[in-house]
Amino acid sequence: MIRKKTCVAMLLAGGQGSRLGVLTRHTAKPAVPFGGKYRIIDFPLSNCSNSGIDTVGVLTQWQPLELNAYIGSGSPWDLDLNSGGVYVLPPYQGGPEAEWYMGTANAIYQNLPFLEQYDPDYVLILSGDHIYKMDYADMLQHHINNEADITIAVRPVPWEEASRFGIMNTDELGNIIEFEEKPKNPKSNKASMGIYIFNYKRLRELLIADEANPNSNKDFGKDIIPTMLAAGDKMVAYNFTAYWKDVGTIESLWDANMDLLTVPPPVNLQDRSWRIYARNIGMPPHFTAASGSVENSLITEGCIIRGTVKDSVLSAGVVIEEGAVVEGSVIMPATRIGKNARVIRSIVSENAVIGEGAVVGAAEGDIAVIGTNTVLPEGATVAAGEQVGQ
Amino acid sequence: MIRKKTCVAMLLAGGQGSRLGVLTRHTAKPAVPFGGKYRIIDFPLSNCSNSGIDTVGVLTQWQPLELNAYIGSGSPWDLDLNSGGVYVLPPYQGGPEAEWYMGTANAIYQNLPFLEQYDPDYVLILSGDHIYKMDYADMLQHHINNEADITIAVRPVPWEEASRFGIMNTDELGNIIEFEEKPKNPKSNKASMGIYIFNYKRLRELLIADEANPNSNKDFGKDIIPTMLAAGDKMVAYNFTAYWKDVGTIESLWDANMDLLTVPPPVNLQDRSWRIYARNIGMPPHFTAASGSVENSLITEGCIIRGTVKDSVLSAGVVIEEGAVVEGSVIMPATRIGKNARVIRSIVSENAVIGEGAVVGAAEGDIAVIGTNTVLPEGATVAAGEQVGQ
Amino acid sequence: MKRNIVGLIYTGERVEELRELTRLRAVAAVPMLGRYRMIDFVLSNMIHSHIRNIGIITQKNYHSLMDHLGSGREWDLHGKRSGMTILPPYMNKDNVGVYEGMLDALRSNINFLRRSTERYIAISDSHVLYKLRYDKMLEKHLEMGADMTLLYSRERSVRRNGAGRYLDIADDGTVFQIECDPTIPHYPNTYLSTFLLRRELLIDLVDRAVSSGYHHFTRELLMQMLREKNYKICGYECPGNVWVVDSVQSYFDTNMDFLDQQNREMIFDTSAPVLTKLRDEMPARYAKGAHVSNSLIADGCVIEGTVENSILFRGVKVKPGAVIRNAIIMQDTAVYHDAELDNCILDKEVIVRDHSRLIGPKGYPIVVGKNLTI
Amino acid sequence: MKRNIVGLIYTGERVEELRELTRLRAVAAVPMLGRYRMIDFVLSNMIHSHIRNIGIITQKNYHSLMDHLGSGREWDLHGKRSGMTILPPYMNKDNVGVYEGMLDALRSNINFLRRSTERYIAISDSHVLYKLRYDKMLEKHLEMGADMTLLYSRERSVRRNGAGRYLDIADDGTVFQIECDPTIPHYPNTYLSTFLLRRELLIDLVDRAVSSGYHHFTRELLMQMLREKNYKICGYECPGNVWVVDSVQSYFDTNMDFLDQQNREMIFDTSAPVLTKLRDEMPARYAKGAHVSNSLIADGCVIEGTVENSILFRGVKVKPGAVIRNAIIMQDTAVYHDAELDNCILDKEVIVRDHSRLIGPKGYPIVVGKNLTI
Repeated sequence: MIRKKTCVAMLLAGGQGSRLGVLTRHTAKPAVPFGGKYRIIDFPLSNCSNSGIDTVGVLTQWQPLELNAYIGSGSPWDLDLNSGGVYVLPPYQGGPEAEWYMGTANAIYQNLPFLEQYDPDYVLILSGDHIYKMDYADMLQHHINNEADITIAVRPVPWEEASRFGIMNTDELGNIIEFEEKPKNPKSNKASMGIYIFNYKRLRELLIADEANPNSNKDFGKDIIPTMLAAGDKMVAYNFTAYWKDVGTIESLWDANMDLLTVPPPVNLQDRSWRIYARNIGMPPHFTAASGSVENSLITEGCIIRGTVKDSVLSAGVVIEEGAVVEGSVIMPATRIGKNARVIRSIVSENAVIGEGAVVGAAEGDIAVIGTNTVLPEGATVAAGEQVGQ
Repeated sequence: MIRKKTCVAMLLAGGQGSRLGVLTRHTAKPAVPFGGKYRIIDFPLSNCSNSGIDTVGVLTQWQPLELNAYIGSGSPWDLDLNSGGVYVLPPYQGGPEAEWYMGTANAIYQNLPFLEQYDPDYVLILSGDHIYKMDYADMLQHHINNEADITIAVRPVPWEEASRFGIMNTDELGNIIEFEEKPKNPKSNKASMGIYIFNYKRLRELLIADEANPNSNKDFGKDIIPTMLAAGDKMVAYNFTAYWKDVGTIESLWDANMDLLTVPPPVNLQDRSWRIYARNIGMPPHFTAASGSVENSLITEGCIIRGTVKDSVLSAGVVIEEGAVVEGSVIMPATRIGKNARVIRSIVSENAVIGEGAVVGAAEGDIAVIGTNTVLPEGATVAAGEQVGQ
Repeated sequence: MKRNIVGLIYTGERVEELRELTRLRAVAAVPMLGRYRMIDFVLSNMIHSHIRNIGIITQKNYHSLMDHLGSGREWDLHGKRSGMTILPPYMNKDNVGVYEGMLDALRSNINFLRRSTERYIAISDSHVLYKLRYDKMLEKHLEMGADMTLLYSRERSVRRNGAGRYLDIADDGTVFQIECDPTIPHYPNTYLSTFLLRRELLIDLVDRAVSSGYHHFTRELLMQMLREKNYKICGYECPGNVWVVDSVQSYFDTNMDFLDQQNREMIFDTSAPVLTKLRDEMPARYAKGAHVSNSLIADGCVIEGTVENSILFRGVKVKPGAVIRNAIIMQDTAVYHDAELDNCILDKEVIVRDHSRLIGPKGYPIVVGKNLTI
Repeated sequence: MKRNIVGLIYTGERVEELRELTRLRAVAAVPMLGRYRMIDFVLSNMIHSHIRNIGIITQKNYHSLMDHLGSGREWDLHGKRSGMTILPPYMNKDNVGVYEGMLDALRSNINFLRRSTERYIAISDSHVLYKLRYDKMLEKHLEMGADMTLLYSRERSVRRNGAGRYLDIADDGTVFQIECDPTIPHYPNTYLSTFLLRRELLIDLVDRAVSSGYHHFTRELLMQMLREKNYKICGYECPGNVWVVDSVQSYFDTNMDFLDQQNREMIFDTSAPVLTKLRDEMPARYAKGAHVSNSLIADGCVIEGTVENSILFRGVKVKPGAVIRNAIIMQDTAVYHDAELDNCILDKEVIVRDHSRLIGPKGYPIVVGKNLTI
């Protein structure tokens, strides 16, 4: 039932993702809703499917239930296969180590037996908190053509911001000759996107050696890549210039949602040759009432709009009651905004209820956040930048 | 995507299953091959599917990779569904407890959030090491008709053996009034099969209370059932008289395989109204050579028989070389028995190689066992009852 | 839990009054309510009644229906053991044929009936829209000790002069009489072309009816059964509202009824969703300056103009200045700048050019066929 | 990795010499080697060449083929985005029609060719059995700078007097000439009705050929291209053995060839298995007293008698005393006590009664049609 695979993808779904605060208290980061009808993981999974990579391991140990149920058999992404498919991979007993994952490299190390099953030539390492469309097959071809040991996807960042990133310094042929984590005086503006293609044999060697090193953080960026540089491995940069957004913080998650409202949007979700697939929950078309008013927004199935929505992104089944005003906000599935409530520059998570006349967020300041299942009482106020949730 | 379910099944896949020795060193017990083209888990999963129970959690923390790959999307059992399906459930962080499973009750306790998703009326608890065909829908109807809090499947065992089992003493209406673990003087011969149907609400209460009890073993048989008896819950026995075999030991696993060779077999695998489904690995029909001889045996796809096979069960892709004799044995997938080797009353696990002229097992004594991937050198001898493996 | 009902959906209705809407498709495949097709409602009812073995009798023009149903995956009917069985006339003849009537179709597919293992069978047409639990209907059937149970509604909106079947039902639920296509219906109970009985009994009835030379189930067989009184035939009142889609006007009205929240809540109960084929569209996008009021809008729409009292299917584009009122606009249709539509039904992939105007008279919505440019 | 080939399988071959075996089924659906159908081999070749968009052109009698393919799940071709597309004549006409030839079929399905996004297309008939990596064939195609590449074999066993197509190929791999159905083939290279080219070029060629009134791809279009010499047409030699199934005898011989281990190892390479529809049968059961020698036995068989030099499909029953020699016995056929079979082919669900004897002459195996009792 298992056949050899040229390339297997390993998606690091991360730990608690504390930078997303209340949004990830009850769910894994990749399961966080995005863009009205997606979850973050739809982007890497759809990219894999569209790139012809049909075997994906999702490494997680934090609140996997929602993610598990969302991925299900993998059919929304055409990943319900007899040969290959998508697997959620938690730590287990009887493997190389029976421990919770410690660091990105350790998570892959603990799942070497999973990779071994497919005897892959290449392993693609992905993160679960990036919004982008990328043809991994093209990156893989680049890797093969360059006979590289590792290929790292990089994108140009503004020079003035380069000192906030992991910067890859390359020679004129695109070989990586230096890697600097948050350099004070960056020599290049090519930032690592955390997307790697490894030759599997070499990766295996590296992980086993790293695991034996007591001083290692067991992290790709901090340990594996420096080791490879020191060892003289062939390391190649793969330039990516299209839209890419890390959504690992409240601010960036909000930004990325707002990006979808610009015309034309920087990431096209309607491109039929590179669809972003999502699990659909089967609700009727949304209804905008006579009292409703919507401008410059994304609204999806099951929503009922009786109030005013502007510059916002609403997920499935959201109800906006009469007199309520939602502006510059992201409202996640099945949440209800009560009568005359005001939600400004906020993220309201799933299944929350904002009481009548409550005020969340403000036109200035940081994004306000309301957590999953939170019931905000009538008339309550949540200030800009404040987080409320269980 | 998740809809309310009347009944959700939770399959306790168990820990290392050390009673199966080398057979479960690299794999979870339910993934152990059985009957030529099945794995143990095919029986409970097929029973669920045939009974119309379409949501199954498989609780495991020991070597889940092979089991995971075998279950895949669940399609062989018609369990690749948008609503429901089969999920492998390991321990995780952020749940009720971030710990390895301790006891059967604790494993279910840690997965209460999984059950919560389906808001079930009933929960069916199953084990991963039984061979049987059972209509759980019938048992559920029995549970509903009796307005029970728990229904326990029981089967009659010979009176003289009753003191080796957990015995349920019932009144004339089938209510369980006493439970004795391995009683010296059994009052009944109704042995628990480890198959329970609980009212979910009551189960939830019991698990939460049991978890808070520091003296509990967190086990259904030792803790939950006695608690229910003490609390006066309505406890009902469901009588099951068809074939049922615990395959938790080498001896019983061998016995159950041999049972398939009796005519007619006690468990009919050809019954089209209650098929036992299995993942098929797609090999050609087996080939029996001119030098081969097969009698009273089950042989499946991909096998090549050049030697003599008698009273044996062979899994897919097994090769029996010329002059080799296999008698009264169970040979698991992709194993090769070398020229002139003799394998008698043995279980040889997956992907093993028995060297030319080697002798495994004997006509008398305990079953000999060869572990997964083991290469037994030419001329080696493995005595009856001996286990060889990595 | 026990799966003891097999479902059978008859999609061979000839509903001439639907005109252009059924020129290229069966009634079962007519698009409804922004993202559905008629068959989705009966199919979803069956799924939520724990029915997992469903036969679908098709006639000519079933390609869009087949395309919609695919492998049955969206309804979890793609299994090996059970699932969806398409029963087209071609399985039995060399060419695409036509069933004379439901009885004809049942006879041709008697093997499907024989091979099924469920004790009961529920049979439904596809031009009627309602929410129903067939398993509850079976409970009542058993409670009544009925041989056959017929589904009916007392709702006045589904009564038609000169068309339909109406039941005379006693206080104890027994059906006395049925009238077919009466000029003015006498009885207050509209039969919803949906019935339930033991599978073996149906096989017997079909065998007998065929030997009597009958073609039509209701008009011939059922009427005779009522006359003979050998069987206990009972009525089961459909809970909630029902709609019959048998003309352009009733199609229009049915859709518009769902701008009412109560009707939506009844049919789109979140615990038992209406399942349909997926398209992986992005959410609907409202541009700056969009005006939408009292309308159902499906995913994939891009709205830059004005939409009132309307239903927009997936992927409809409304350009700036365009005004749509009291209209049903199907999938991927585009309405360009400053065009105006009122009281009309636009089929799939229509293009409405800049400044075009299409204003239908009240009560007679204009229908624009698939793929046209106006 | 890059999926740059779309596959197209033509199942419309008329192979009269297969007689009863193709009376009710396409060649593509003819059962092979104990558990397969002819189409499984070409389909599996495509899957293992990373082809995930496959069109299957069907003719009349395609129901058993459709039933076999189902939703494509067994070949992982059940996806939303890519997968298997059945292209029957009925999609284009009111009734089941017939394609005059491959070119006709290509023209009718030009939309499938246009909608596909892959740069190259590989087209194959279904009556030829071989192991091939189309992606390797494409590599060679690109290396040669060819416009079109034709698959051929030098194997003598596939040469036929008065039938087949044969290629004259230069040392550099260029194809000079093709001969169609020659009385005695001149050229040593048998064309395997399999070719590869740019998808856009194929669309152009089909457009042009249709306007020239052509129906046949090889006999008309390809011959003209070779005459005109405007395109570089190259040959690609099929690695390994090939079989052509075009008569009862070649069907028999092809099956029997797989009693040879080398042939089995070539085609049933475990890293690239031949995928087929599953049946969930239990393993074959050998009773006490069973004698089996030099035979392929599928799952679900129950053998109580003697089987020599034979191929038994799934679910065949051989009762005590029955003797089967040099025979191909298809699915669910039962051979009762003391019956004797030699040199014959029994189709599905045949019943051979106690003491029946059926002995075919060497070289002329007897064929017993589906469902018969003898």
